[in-house]
Amino acid sequence: MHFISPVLWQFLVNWLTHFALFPPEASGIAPDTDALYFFLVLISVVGLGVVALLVVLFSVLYRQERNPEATQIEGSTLLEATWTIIPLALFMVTFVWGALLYFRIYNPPTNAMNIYIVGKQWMWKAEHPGGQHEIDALHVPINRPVQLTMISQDVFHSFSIPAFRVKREVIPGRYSTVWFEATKTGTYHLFCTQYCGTLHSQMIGEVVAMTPEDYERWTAGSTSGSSLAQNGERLFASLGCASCHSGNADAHGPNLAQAYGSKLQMANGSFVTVDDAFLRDTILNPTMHQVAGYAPIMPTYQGQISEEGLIDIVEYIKNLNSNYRVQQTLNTSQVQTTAPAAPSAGQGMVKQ
Amino acid sequence: MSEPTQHEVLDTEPTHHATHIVSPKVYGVIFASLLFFTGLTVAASYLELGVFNAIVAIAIACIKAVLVILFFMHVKYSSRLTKLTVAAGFFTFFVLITMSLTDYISRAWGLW
Amino acid sequence: MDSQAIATQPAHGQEEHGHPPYLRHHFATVEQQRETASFGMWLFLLTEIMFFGGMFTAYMIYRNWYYPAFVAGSHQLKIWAGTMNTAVLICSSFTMAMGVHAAEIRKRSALLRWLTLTILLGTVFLGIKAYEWHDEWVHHHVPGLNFSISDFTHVDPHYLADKPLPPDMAEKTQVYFSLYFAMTGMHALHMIIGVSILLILLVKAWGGAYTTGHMTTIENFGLYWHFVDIVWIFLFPLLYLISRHQ
Amino acid sequence: MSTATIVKLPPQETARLPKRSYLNNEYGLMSWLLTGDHKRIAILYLISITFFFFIGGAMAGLIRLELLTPQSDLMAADTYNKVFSMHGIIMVFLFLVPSVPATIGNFVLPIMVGAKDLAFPKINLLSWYLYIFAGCFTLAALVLGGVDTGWTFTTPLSTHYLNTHVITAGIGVFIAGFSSIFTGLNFIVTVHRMRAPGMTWFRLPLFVWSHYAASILMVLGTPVLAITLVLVILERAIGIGVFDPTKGGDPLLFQHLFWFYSHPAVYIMILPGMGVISEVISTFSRKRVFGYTAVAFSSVAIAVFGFFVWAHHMFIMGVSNYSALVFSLLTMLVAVPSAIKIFNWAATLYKGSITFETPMLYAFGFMGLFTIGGLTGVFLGSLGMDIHLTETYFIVAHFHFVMVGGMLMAYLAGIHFWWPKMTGRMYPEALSKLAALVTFIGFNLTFFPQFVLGYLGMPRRYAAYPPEFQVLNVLSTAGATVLGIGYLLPMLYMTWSLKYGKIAGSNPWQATGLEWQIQSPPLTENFVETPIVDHEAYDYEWLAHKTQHEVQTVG
Repeated sequence: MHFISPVLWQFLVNWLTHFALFPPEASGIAPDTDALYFFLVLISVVGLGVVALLVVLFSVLYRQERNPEATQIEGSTLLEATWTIIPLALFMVTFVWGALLYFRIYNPPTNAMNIYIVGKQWMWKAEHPGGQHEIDALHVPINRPVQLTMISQDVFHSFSIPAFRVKREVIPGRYSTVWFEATKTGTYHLFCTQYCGTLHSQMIGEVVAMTPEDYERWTAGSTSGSSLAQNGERLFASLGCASCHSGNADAHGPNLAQAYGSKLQMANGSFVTVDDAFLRDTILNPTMHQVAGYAPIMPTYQGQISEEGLIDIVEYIKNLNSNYRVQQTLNTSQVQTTAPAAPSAGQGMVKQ
Repeated sequence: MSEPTQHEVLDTEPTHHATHIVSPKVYGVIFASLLFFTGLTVAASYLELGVFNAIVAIAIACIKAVLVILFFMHVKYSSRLTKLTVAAGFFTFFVLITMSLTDYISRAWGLW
Repeated sequence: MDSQAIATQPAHGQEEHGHPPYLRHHFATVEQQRETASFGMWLFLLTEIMFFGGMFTAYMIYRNWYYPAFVAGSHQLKIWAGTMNTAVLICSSFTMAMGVHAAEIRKRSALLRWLTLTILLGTVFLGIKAYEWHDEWVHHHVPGLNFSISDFTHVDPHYLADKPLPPDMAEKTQVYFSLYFAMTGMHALHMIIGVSILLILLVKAWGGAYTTGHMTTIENFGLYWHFVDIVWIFLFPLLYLISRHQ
Repeated sequence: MSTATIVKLPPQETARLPKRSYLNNEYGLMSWLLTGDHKRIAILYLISITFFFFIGGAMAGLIRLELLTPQSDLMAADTYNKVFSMHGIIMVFLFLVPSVPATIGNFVLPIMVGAKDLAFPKINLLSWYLYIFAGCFTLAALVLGGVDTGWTFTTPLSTHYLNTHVITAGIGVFIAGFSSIFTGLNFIVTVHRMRAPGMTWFRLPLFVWSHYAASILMVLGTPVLAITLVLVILERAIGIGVFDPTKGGDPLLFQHLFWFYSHPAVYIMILPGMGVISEVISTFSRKRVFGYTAVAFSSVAIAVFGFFVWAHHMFIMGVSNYSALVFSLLTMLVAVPSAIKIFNWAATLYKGSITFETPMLYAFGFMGLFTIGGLTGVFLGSLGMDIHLTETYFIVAHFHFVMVGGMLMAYLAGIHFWWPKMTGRMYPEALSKLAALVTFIGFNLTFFPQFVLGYLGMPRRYAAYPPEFQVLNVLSTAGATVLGIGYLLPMLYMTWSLKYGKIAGSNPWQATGLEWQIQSPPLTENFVETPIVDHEAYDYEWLAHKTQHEVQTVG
């Protein structure tokens, strides 16, 4: 084959080895997305086929040599109705199908494990609940729903894993979430797909889907010593949050233990489900989220806590089962500057 | 296809009557009521009306705007085309607001 | 916009008349030319509605989000200045309408008088607005350039019932003032353009341009001027009159 | 391919261009720069738009060259970002939006309705000057060092995180917006007020209907873009906080306002093209457009629905799920009128007497490519599918199928179709057919692989990409080369034809529109006497009678 130029040869080899029409199907949602895709491709091929057939057929049948005199036709209401209703019906099917899929992708199951993602120009940081940090990489176990709670420090980014068929904008100032369940082990692309400035094309990374055992091993191997919740507890104490959120009956602030997931009544009468995004925003904009029955005295922590710190505190509050340790800090009025002494004690209050 | 008669072709239906001159008296009355409504809206804002404060303010502003449009801007005496044009403008503005609101009122917890 | 407009619009007239000098070559009749110009002006005002509409949409959303900040911001504005400006602008709308009337009945001196009055009132409006802006600059209420939340974290002596805003909400007054400056700024820009055109019209009217039966320009400018007035009619309660009772 | 033709040219030995026409009515540069004649303004637009098209095209060429290899080796990521931003800004605001309306529309719309000129000739000229100013600002941004926001000016990136010439480019786009508003305003008023006696709404050519619909969008949508850009510029220049999340603003609000214009903008771009296709298909099948009213109203329906669907650009951006649902549903509805148009055009061919001149070939290209573009739009309007496809090359391919495959094909069809009317001379037929073919092949080769790339997940706006995407990118770049030739060819032979083309005569295509009943190139005042219209659009029997009558009276 040496008569082919090396460049062209390389190109052909490249073609044959890399040619693919679909990215790998590596998540639970991927086959469903592909099914909808096939349906849409089918509609398109049929639609295009019909148009092309009509055009070619008429061009042949009614070209001037064969049909020198055109027959003038006004139109046909019946036909108009036909090609209004049939496409409309197909589009409606597409709409319903697409909507079902959308709600599946954007509504995580309750048992999903949560990983935090912070996007910034131009890198991805992943924070696992156990305190493992990763840059431009994400390790996940397979066969387990994983929810990503994501936020951007600066501009819009977009977190995209084509092999999992999921993507979601990562927004400054608000958590957005997406979830997936990896089904095949392997290493997949992770892209930022929202244009975010100069090195947009280098805001990429890899997602490593591992067997649960491997994942266990990985988490054990790359822990940074303290979990997010433990970091959060430290921050919680050092910022003096405990003085108001002690859980005592006469406390100035609402009880935080087991607040996560509950419905809170706000001062304006509305009800709000406490989720990550809500927790984050109450720390930054407390005045806008007055819980009924409490005075608006909480100061804002805007500009005082980094996004990572907020994640720690949110994770801490999320897992706060009881106020035992909160009150202990209060009683001893000891601001925790050292790491919580016994990890076992720490685990007593942190779920799982 | 029906062949239109010459009469139909040249049928000119004026869309706008010859200039309708509004008398200064009308202007005067409108002017006075605009000033009156200005006073009213300021006064109303000092009353505790709860959610109706905003509604009253907007309603008075709308009345004033309608007065200006109808009389100062002569829309009352104008062709249907002009009326439709004005309506189209406010309709599109309405679309902008309502369709944006579909997002803002249904966000997970009010804000973002 | 809608199909009705299309279906109901009959063909326009093409009757032959004598050709006055101001009839452009591509129009058949004066009436057609006048109608055309007026319709064009209305379409332009349509774009203006949408131009301000974008800001009104933003205003509505943020007002719902940050209501206390909007109240506090609004209380910092001088209500007498706003009310006076509203009155001034309504007067100028009246004088403009009278100016158009003067052109209609072909009275040159009356037209000149009304136009001069309109210019004066427009300038007074801009003067008061400039005074207000200066005042806001002095009080550090200009987001981005000169802003401080200190006015909002203390009780305003005029509104003793107001509670001082917590810092996080006080920060949000920036949104209020951003919109305030964007909206009044755009409005004032329209006023400045309006006054400039009025000056040109005045000069032309001096030469007797609009009192010979051809007053399309004056009429259309009147539409513009009234539109700017309408924008202010909405801006005034939305910006100045938020919960003055507190 | 058929060799039959409907082209009837006057005998070339004796034919001369008319003594007086809009082209030689006056001489000198000032007679052009200060003209109020819609035809001359159309020519001014044609020249300036072609200029910007080739600048934007050069940018596209650079993009494709850079993407030949996976690394960002031809240019740094920074440069690449500036190049694709400039490509987007120029192509969208300085080419696609004004392309058909400001050139072809400007030229033929007044004639089609039987008017001597647009309603406001001076505003028409102003519109061109604004366009030139807009172009100057955009070029200034380019020359001063570029702008790298992308054409979407996404906040907070554009307001706080870039140090390029965002304000300059923003002002350029702002001014271009007003240029487009004035064109649209002029068209609406003209259609309402300047129709010749007897030219009722339902006798208007479909070209006029589609321009009317597009003009509504221009007039109502563009101001929202203008104010949004003003706010972005203020935010960047002095730091007000309407869209800034750190000050309490909502960057998604920017998206709402931006797409409120920019989604209707794609209909501003495509609707006039659809008008061209209606004219061309009717003319070359010698048949009334099938379902005239359906096609006419589908244009209006697209214009109206066009305002209700903008948030489908934001499905993954954090709009509420319920809002996404509403917008997705409405998006499905807006797809229907386009389908109606396509089928009506196909049905127009039925029992026609079809010939295959160049405009018709482009029109066929349009139908195929626009169908693909439209149907892939349904992919993106479908919520679940959109998640995977948006922000990838799939979306790039989709809108290039609509904009380049659809709009540009229609533009070229229109330019070829009305070239004899504009210049009085024919373009070379064989060469132009070749160009149409080259364009079609080049286009498909360029953009079809991008659908696959998109589904594979390659993100858009990437200067560098994983090596496994290279094969398809090489194909695409190869196609772009072919496409480039396809666009250069018309430019060359059109220029050639200005001097050497055959004399066209007043109605080479035997078409029915009013513009074909007057001399080519037309007189400055278009009509010697105001026409009185007593037939519907596309009435070929009327044309046959008229021709017969003329032959009798002359001969």
